[in-house]
Amino acid sequence: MNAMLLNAVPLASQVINLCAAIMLLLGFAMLAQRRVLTLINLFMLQGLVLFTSTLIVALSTHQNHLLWSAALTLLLKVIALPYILHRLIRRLSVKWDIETLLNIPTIMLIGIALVVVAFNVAQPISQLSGTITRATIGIALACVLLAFLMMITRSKAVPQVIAFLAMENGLFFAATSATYGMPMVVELGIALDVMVGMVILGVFFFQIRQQFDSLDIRHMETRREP
Amino acid sequence: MNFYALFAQLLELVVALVLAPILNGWINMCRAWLQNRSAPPLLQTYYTLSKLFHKDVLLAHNASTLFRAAPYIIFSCMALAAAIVPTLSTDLIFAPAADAIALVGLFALARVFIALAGMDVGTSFGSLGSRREMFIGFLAEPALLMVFFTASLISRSTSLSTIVETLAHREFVIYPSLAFAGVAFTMVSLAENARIPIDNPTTHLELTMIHEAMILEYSGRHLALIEWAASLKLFAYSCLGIALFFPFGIPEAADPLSLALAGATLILKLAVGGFVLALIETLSAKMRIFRAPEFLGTAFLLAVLAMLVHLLLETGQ
Amino acid sequence: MRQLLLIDWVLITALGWLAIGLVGIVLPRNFALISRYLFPLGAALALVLALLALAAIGAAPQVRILPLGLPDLPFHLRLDALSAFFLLLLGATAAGISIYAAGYLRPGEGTAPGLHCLLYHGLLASMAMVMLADDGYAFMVAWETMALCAYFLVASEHRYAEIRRAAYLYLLISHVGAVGILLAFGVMAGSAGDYTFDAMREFSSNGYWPSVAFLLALFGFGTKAGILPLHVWLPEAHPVAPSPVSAMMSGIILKTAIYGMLRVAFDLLHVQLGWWGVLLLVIGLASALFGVIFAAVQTDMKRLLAYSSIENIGLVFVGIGLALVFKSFQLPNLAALALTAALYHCLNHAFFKSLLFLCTGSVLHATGERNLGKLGGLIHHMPWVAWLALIGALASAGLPPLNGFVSEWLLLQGFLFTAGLPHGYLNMLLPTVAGAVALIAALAGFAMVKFFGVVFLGQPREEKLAQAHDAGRLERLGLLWLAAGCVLLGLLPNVVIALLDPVTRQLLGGGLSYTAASHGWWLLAPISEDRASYSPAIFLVSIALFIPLVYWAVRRYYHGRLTRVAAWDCGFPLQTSRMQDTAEGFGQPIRRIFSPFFKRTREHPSPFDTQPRYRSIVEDPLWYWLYLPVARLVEHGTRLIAFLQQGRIAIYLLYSFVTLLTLLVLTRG
Amino acid sequence: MTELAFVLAIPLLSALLLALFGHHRGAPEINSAGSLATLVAAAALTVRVIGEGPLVLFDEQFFVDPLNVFLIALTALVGFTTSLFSRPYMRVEHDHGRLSVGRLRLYHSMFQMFMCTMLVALSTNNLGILWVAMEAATLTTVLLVALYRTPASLEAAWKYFILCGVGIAQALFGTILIYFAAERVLGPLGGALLWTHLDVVKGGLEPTVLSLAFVFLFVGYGTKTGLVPLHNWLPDAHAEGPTPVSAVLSGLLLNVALYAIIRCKVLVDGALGTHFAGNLMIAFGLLTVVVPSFYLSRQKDVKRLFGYSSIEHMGLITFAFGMGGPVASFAGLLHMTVHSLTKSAIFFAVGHAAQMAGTQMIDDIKGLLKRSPTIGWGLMLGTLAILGMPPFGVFTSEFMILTTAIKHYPWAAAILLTALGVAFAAMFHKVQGMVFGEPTVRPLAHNPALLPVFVHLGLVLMLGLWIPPYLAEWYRQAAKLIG
Repeated sequence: MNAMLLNAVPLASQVINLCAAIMLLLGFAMLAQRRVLTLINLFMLQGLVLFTSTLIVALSTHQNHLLWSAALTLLLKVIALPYILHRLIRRLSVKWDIETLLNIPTIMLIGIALVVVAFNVAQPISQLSGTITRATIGIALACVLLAFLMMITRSKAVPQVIAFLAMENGLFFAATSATYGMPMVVELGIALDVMVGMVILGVFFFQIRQQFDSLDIRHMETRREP
Repeated sequence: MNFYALFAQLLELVVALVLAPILNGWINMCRAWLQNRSAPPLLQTYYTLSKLFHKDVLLAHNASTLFRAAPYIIFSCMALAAAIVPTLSTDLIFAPAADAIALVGLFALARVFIALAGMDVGTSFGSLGSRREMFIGFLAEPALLMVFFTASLISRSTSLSTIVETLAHREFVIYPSLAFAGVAFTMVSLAENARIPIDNPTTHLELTMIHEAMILEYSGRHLALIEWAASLKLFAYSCLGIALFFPFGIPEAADPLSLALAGATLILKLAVGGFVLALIETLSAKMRIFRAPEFLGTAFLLAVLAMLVHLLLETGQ
Repeated sequence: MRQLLLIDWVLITALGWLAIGLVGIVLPRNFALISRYLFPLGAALALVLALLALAAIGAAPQVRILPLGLPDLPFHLRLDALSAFFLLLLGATAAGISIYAAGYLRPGEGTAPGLHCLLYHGLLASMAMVMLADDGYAFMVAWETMALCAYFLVASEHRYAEIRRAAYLYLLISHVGAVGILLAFGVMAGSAGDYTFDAMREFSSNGYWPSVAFLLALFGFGTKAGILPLHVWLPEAHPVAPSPVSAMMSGIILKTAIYGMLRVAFDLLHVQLGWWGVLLLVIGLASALFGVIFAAVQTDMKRLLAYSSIENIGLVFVGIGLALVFKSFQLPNLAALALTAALYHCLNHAFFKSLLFLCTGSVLHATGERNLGKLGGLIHHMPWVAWLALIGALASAGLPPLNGFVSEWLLLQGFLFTAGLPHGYLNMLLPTVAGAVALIAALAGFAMVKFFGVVFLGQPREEKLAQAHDAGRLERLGLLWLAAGCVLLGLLPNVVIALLDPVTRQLLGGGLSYTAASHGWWLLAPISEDRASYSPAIFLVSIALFIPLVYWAVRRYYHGRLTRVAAWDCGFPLQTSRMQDTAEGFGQPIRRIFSPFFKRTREHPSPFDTQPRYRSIVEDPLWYWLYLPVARLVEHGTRLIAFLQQGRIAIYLLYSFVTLLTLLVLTRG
Repeated sequence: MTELAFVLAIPLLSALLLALFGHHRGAPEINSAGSLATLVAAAALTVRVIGEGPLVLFDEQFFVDPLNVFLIALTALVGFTTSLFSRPYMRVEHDHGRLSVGRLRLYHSMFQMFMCTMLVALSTNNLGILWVAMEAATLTTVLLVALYRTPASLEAAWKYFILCGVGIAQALFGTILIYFAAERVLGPLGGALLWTHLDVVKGGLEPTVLSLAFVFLFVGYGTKTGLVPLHNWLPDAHAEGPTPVSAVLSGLLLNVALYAIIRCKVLVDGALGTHFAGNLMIAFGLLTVVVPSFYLSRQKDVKRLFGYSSIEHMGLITFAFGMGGPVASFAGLLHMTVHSLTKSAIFFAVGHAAQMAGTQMIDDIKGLLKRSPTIGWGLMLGTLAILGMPPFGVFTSEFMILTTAIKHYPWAAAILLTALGVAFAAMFHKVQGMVFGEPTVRPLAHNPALLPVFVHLGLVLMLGLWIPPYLAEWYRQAAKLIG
């Protein structure tokens, strides 16, 4: 496989690094975004970027099963999930504006700090990374952490879920671009889980709204100790 | 254990039984003299006893068997106590049977029974008396034991005979500790024998009486036995005092001559002791019942002091 | 097959108890079977056990390894002089208690009879296992099983909140104590990590580790023994249990703690330090004094006895402490004297305290009253119980010629030798301690007079007491057995001391027998005859001669006329039973003298009360000084920690987030 | 081969079957039958493994060794007894009108699905599949926790989903990192996620990557294990779901999550050669023992109470594995066994108790012993067992853990004992109040299935007094694998 690596075109790696940068940018955008609809669109974009990067890795390293996972990504992250989400928020008529628990600038600052940490942590890994894409794992980690931060700061159920899915994106990115993808069976399993989870959540949203007549998770703080 | 030992033992017992009431009478006589009263006869106690023996017993309705058995038990305890204390000779057959600690136990046994008897009928005064008696008792007992301990540490033994032998017949040593012990012992025996300043044997004033309150329900022969036992107790304590602090003249052998000599000295000592007791009783006033702890506490402290003095000064010898 | 050793037979007896219990639980409602056959059978087994132990005391140690327990630490059992002695105590006492319990058991009281049978015999079996255990694991299992059975027995009347509280307190404190014991074993096993007692004997830890182990063991076994300040559960738990169980707890379970203490201090630890002994002396004295003072002011007859148990255990600890001091100064024979006193007192206490508790049981059944303020005059209605209780009370008061006196006598004799110690302060201070012991003994007399007098003498304080009935046949049998024990142990000290000799030799390498036995069975002279001697036999015989003699003389020379009249009482006209001293009244001098010991709360009536009411409650100050603060501390801790969990999912996510980041940074850096 | 196929297939099939017929009256019987069949298959598998040693099956995707086979057997057993228990329980719930028929169908099929995921997670050889199975287990249990659709249950389920979902995501990242590190040794086609292969080459794996990977995996699977401070979903999920679910959550899910951690620990230790993973586990284990023991005394809801107790015991086990060594690992495995047996037994008893009282509030449950001795004794003995009272098995393992701790980490032993003492005081006080006293509870309409309770407690009692030699041998081998 080293042969493969050697004749890997530098262009591809440049493109992949570009994708990585865009991933990170989108992560920040989602972190800052107040409107659910835009959020979904951003999420879709991220899926698209993910798709492209996977595709490029697949083509540049001739790993066919990565094509499958690229297709899977397209199907799931770019088409299916955004569609479901759109329908959901229309059915649930979620209030457009969503207030975060912290004000946006602070969140952004924390986000930047996270990126630094992520790069710092990923540094040894990317140093010994033999693949054409050194830095991507750091960026993937950064995306994961940003999504995590977003989950913490959002007070509505739907954005929280979108953040959750964004985290999944980051993981996928790490899996595909940093390690040329996991074995097929694993990726199928992961995709299946994400799908099922989405469906379950869809059901949940209705239940929650029916019980709490709102999707504000701050109503769900009754089970507590003091 | 030879024949003389047995004889001396029996003799001692008889002497105790005979002399105890007389000692009582003698003390009353001295008291009367000291208080410028015309004294009762020396044998007054005997007259009282026989009068009581001849009277019928009036027994309260709910008096139990324990109530009727108590006088006999108490009397026997006191007789045994008087027999244990070496007065005429140290060579007694009972000597190994009980040492100083056992003697204290014996007194305690008698006390418990008389207290129980006091509670048995269930009158207000009876239980009051028992309560006070036990209360005096648990204060006096440790002090008495400490006194014995001092003597035992000196003579390296708790057996009374050995103590007396050591004190009377070894080379003559002055024991400062015994002085403290003697004072403590006197205080204890005043309390134990229901004398002033703790109790007043001649009063029936409800608020002050202790011993009398317990035996209030007794009459006839029971009362007689109890009175006799009381005088025996006094006698035993006096003999203890003599044995511990003035043992000179108590022979080790038990041949008739020395026994006679010992008897003479004993009577002399008792006469003096009785007079001193009378003197103390005349000079001091009865104290409130709750001053008693202080009184006996002092006695206890003195006894402990005596022991410490012994350990400090006399262990070297 | 190899022929069975004594230890096997002991084991079989324990299993027999278990089997009895299982039969009981299989037929839980068959009351007749359980009370008429199973409990007497258990008593018979107890007797067998006592005999086996008697045989085993002199014999060489025997060991067995059972195929139970941990894979690399199977149950090790060992039967040596020490365990044999305590097994003897167990068997001899349990025989009386079981036969009594057979008569005492009533249908429809507390737990179902079958369950009661199981727990009761489970308790017996586990106690036997405690004595046999020879490794840390087996010991802990037996120990905790014992506590568990006792807990359920205490809680058998669990519909009363008071009893639930008492039982809970008991199990909690004994569990904490067990933790202490476990740690002590851990320290003794040391780096070797082998938990068999043999390994612990071999393992010679140095520096302060032996002291740590000793202190942990003292804490652990102290909780079970109820020494100050770990005693608070005892006066709660012992009274509320069914009386045979109370008797078992006070009579035997407390002794298992003594057994453990001796096992650790003298057998497992390879050094004995002087200050341990002093510590035990101080703690023992404090417990004894505290116990007897509180016993004297109690108004509940079983509580009174429970506090008196604290006193007696305190005395035992004093004896052990003295033995430790002597041992640390290489005076084995004097140590043997002190230890003999302690062990002797264990035996005595087992007998007279069980006897007294069983008597209260009969009173409880006859009158349904535990409150001393509502009893009285029972000697007329239940003479058997009364007279047997009198024996118990006298023995407990430490009066000659009964057994309580002998051990106290030995203890005092032991103190007389402390003056010879080659140590500046000890030889001064310890002799005075004897004074304190004497005070304690005298106070015990006070408490016992109060107990017996208020319950059995005087006039009945309630009408219903007239219907009180005497104990049944089996109950009498049990009481008689124990009372006989009290008398015989008092009369034959030399026999008992000869019995104790192998124990003291095993633990201290010294004994009394060669001097004690040299004067024949009738004369007790532990050191030498002119040093100190006591002959209960002569004592009793002479008193027993005097009494009939005097009686005969009086009757011979005077008449025996007797007329029944109303009580005189200084001619006081109208008397009611309420005018006798109540329990509170009797305790009043103690309350007054020892007021600093108590936490008293009083209710005074105001001058204008139509029904004036005066109450004076005496409580244990330690509860307020020691236990409540600890409870509050924990409570505070919970409040702090609970603050972490606010129910906000964002906060929870933040926890995970922060944890992840910290770990990452830590790993990276 | 065939046994494992059965073990995995039977639950799946019965899940599908119940998805179709779950609303029929006979559904509980189908459920129990399926579980029984699984148990039988698992037993056969166990026998096989004892006989022939470790097996690697299905082109290496699955393998069975002493470590997981006993967990498989345990899982199958507890699953079976739980299905027995849930028969009357669910009937009563249905009668009380808390569950519609449709919900019953969902419950039954999800229960089997959950068992299936557990068994896959235990028996797989592929770390990725392990992750997938864990995620699937989360999804199924989320549905089960939310079964009642009450606000409380929805809230619990939501928290469960979000917290565990995020946690699991971290675990995935960890898995990816391991793959990343392994691929460089084994190559992309070398089965870089197969534990057996990794185990062979673990010495050559890149230490820094593995340590980071372990951090992610530890946080991820630790969330599901309920390690403090990642535990917050656990009490809610235990309290609000139906009791059989609480039983399997405590008894099985936590074990499986911990099993995943242990598998990874083996690799990391091999790669690092240091005690890094062990120290991490010791630290979190201690924290996880101490904190819940202080929560206990504040609990008003009985199932919440025992939820916290589960956290505490998970901490103890984590601590044990953290210490490592033959004794401690042995004790940890033993503690896994006795804890899941005891805790599920307790939940069975608690479930019926709550039904008798009509509430889960501790203060409103009194005098169980009077109304139903079996339930009362079940709860009482179970609690005593879980509190580490001899002669029950929990004491055995705690004894071994504590003695090892005294030997190596005396300070930790002191902390542990304090925490255990506090836990004892708090928990026993509450349970005593429920079991004893004058009853406030009504007898049940259906007679409760308490056979499972006493079977479990009987086993625990046996393990306290006597560990069968082959079982001990088995633990030893597993402990050797863990190291």
